[in-house]
Amino acid sequence: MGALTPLVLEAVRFGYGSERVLDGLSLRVEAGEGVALLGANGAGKTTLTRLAMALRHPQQGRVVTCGRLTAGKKPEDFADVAGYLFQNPEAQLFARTVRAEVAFGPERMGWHPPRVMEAVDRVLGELGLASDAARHPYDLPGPTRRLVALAAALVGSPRLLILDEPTAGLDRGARVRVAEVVLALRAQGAAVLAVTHDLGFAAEVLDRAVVLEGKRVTRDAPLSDLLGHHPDFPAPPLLDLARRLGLEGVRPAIGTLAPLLTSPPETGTLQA
Amino acid sequence: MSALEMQGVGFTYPGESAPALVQCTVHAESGAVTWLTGALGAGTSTALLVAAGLAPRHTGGQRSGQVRTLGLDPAGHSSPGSLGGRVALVLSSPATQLSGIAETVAQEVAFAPANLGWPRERIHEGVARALAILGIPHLAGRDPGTLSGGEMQRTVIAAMLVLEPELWLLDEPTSALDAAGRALMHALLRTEAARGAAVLIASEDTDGVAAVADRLIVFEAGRPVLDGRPDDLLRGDPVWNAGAASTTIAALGRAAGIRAPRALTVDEGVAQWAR
Amino acid sequence: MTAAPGSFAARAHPFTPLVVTLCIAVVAIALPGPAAVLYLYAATLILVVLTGTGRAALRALVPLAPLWFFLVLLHGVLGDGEQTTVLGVALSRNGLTLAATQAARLGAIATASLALYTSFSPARFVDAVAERGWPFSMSYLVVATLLALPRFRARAASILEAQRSRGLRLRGSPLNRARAIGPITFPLLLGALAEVDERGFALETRAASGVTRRTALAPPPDTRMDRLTRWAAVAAAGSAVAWRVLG
Amino acid sequence: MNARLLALLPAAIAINLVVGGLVNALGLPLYLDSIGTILATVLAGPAVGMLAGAIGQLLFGLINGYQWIPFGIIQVVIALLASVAAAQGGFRSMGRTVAWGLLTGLVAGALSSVISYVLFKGVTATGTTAVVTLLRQLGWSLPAAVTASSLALDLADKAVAFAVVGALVRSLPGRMMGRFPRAVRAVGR
Repeated sequence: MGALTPLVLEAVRFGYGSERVLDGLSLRVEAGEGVALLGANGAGKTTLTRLAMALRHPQQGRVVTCGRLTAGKKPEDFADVAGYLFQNPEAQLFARTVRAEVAFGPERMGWHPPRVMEAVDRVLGELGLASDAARHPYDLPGPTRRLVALAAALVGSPRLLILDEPTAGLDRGARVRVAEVVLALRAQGAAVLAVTHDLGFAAEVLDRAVVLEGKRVTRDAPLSDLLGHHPDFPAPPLLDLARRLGLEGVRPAIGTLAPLLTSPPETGTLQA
Repeated sequence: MSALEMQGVGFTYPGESAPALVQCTVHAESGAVTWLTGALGAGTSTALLVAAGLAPRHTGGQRSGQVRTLGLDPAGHSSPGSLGGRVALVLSSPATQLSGIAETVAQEVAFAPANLGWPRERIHEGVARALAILGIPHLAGRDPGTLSGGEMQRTVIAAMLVLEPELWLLDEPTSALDAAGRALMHALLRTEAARGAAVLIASEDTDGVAAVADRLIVFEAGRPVLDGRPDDLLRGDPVWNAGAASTTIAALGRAAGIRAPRALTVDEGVAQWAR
Repeated sequence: MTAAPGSFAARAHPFTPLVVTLCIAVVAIALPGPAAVLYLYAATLILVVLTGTGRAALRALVPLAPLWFFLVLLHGVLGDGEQTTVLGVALSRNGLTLAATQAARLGAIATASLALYTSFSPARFVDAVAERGWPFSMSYLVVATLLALPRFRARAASILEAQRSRGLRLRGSPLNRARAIGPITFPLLLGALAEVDERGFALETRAASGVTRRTALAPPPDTRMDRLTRWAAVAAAGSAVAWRVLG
Repeated sequence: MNARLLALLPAAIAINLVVGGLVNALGLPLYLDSIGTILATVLAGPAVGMLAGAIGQLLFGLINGYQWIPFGIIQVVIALLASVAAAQGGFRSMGRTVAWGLLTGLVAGALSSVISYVLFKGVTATGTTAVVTLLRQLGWSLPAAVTASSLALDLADKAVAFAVVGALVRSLPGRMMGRFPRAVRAVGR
């Protein structure tokens, strides 16, 4: 399974009613890739992610998620290989505790209780939620609640992680944790497909930009080629700074830039 | 007289043991933009609700201390009373702030003035003006429920602007806005202050503070611990020690071991490191 | 909620279709016998077509079809008394009469109410109530709920999607399905309750509570034709009831 | 009417009208069209619950035909019974909750059979009618068949509706519970 391409869309056509949203769209996402799905409102970004999760099925063409053709299959048939963070995480929270909420998915997949426990504890630890494990999700502040939903998408160690606006409404601390977790998942070979307006987050954790326009992919390029070189996609502050300091190619995150910029301003030398 | 005077205010939500505000003293002046920031749960949101009188009138719970909003105790005045239409409140999730009965953006913006019984002509003029200021006259006929997050946020702000409030209370009002929307919002806050309104904004996104706010108040554990010019506070260490955050570039500087005062913007950052 | 543009239903004062459809329901229940009720159903069909809400007559067939089917089955096929043969099936004569009366009665009521729904304009209704100086909370609750329904339906759909994406199976033994009730209903209920605070804050800040006199933004004109229509409908309903009670 | 109720009521009513469709996805023969009424009653008292139930039925009638409006009486009765249940601590445990649900189902079923017999000659929602038809074929009299089938379905439906609300309210987070003092009494916390 590890060798399978996480996501392949071939000549996909899809519409709601008479309104066509995607037409002749092809896209391939390889293991370990981080793809930012960009484009105007209504360009079909969320629709594309739904096709990947078998929440919708193409009217023409085919979608293969982690080696499985989605045609004739349901989203629950992909729960073991793909994780999906919905734009509105409140749409799924129901359990009495954070732990039970996150354990719901693995339990549905029939994992043995010790394995469930271990996976839940691991992901809660990674997201800094360990101390909230016994609390009710709705007793947590909104941003933390969104992290619970993310934990639920991550707990099954998906080969394909789909994120719809993962940082909307998050505070800075939570954002840093999400970035770290997503990068770690990619390092293990999982592909990440994110719809996001947060270009700073995208620049930190993703490296490929796919722009949707007029029902298909109009641009597919390294993210850094797009940011700051297109009026719709200005360079976020850290990327802007890194470029102007000649640190082209360094991941524009505080964690990676800071060690390169440790010299005190008095000395004026750059230990790059 | 200040537009808002909170003196030694304590507040505890019902069903919670820990207080959300403790001995909280805040004064906000008309004609100025006052920015509140702090870690998650530091009390800035609660302070705004107390200022609006919604806590405890709406939330229940226990309040202590003195609060004067536009000279009145807000807990004693329901909205159609003397504070109705004089105080604007904008929260972070625009979808929950729609009236629920408007089929168009124009109706949405007209909701509050109509409730207050304004004459029709004044409502129509006010709506047109508010939509123009927020840059959304083209949305006037759209169904508010189908707007994007950013468009909805602008609509919600227009729906408050139409009242020409004397006091603005904004809690993370730019969460769904892109860079352009944020810039427009910041300019609007300055205009409102220039008109003579008192503007209080609570946000942990401090990247835009220095350009917008006259004053920065940093909350920690339910009370203000720092109060000063944003430019001074954000460059130093105390803001971090209070659990709050400065700008992204200042955060990078701090992580890189740069000593205060630190650069706040990209331009300053380039100067700081490229010297 | 859209009547044909320019039609009577689109122009009429919001209270006119409301009164007329209520009166049709009263007449339908009051009228005895199959003939009178069938005439009423026919008249209702003509009325909705003439007023520009003809679609309602067709849409009403969706809830009506199963009702009609079971009426014929229950009273015609399974009814007691004298039998008659229609298309080779033995049917109860009394039962058929009963079924036809009831079918036409339901037909008139369903068609009239769906016509009202078709012509219902939330904004005009709010304005009409505001102009009369009636309580704003009344029109608010009706309209806010109607407009909230699509939002809640969309949310219900996304709850199913989210839980299925986590591996929830909707099929299986009845026990398994019963266990899934919590995971699919709780998110809707919790989400709704979690919003109550913020919605309340916004409504109060926007002066929606204790409205004393709301301004009608575009008050719908109440014409002589509207008033005549309403009085005629009330008179018809009164006569039908009188006929039933006295006759 | 205060702003909190203006915010709560449309949600409760919409829940009445939408949850049934959601549970339909499971293919269970339940309407669950009273969850919003019961929830509003437990959280905010019988008056609010009755208002939610009554307005909900009016709107259901507007959308699906006025013939359903008379069943609104049942919604009002459900709100009353739910408020008695709440006052008696009837939501304290799953067992008690289901018992109150069954009692409510008994009353609701009886009422609904009377209404459907008088107004609709035994024909109502399709689920019930199918059972009525079956019982008639087995030789039951029409009133008996209508009553029995209404009861059976209503017992199950109200028991589940009460169980859902009870389980929800018992598990409500402290922060939300604090906003609804009545709910605290209902579950005896």
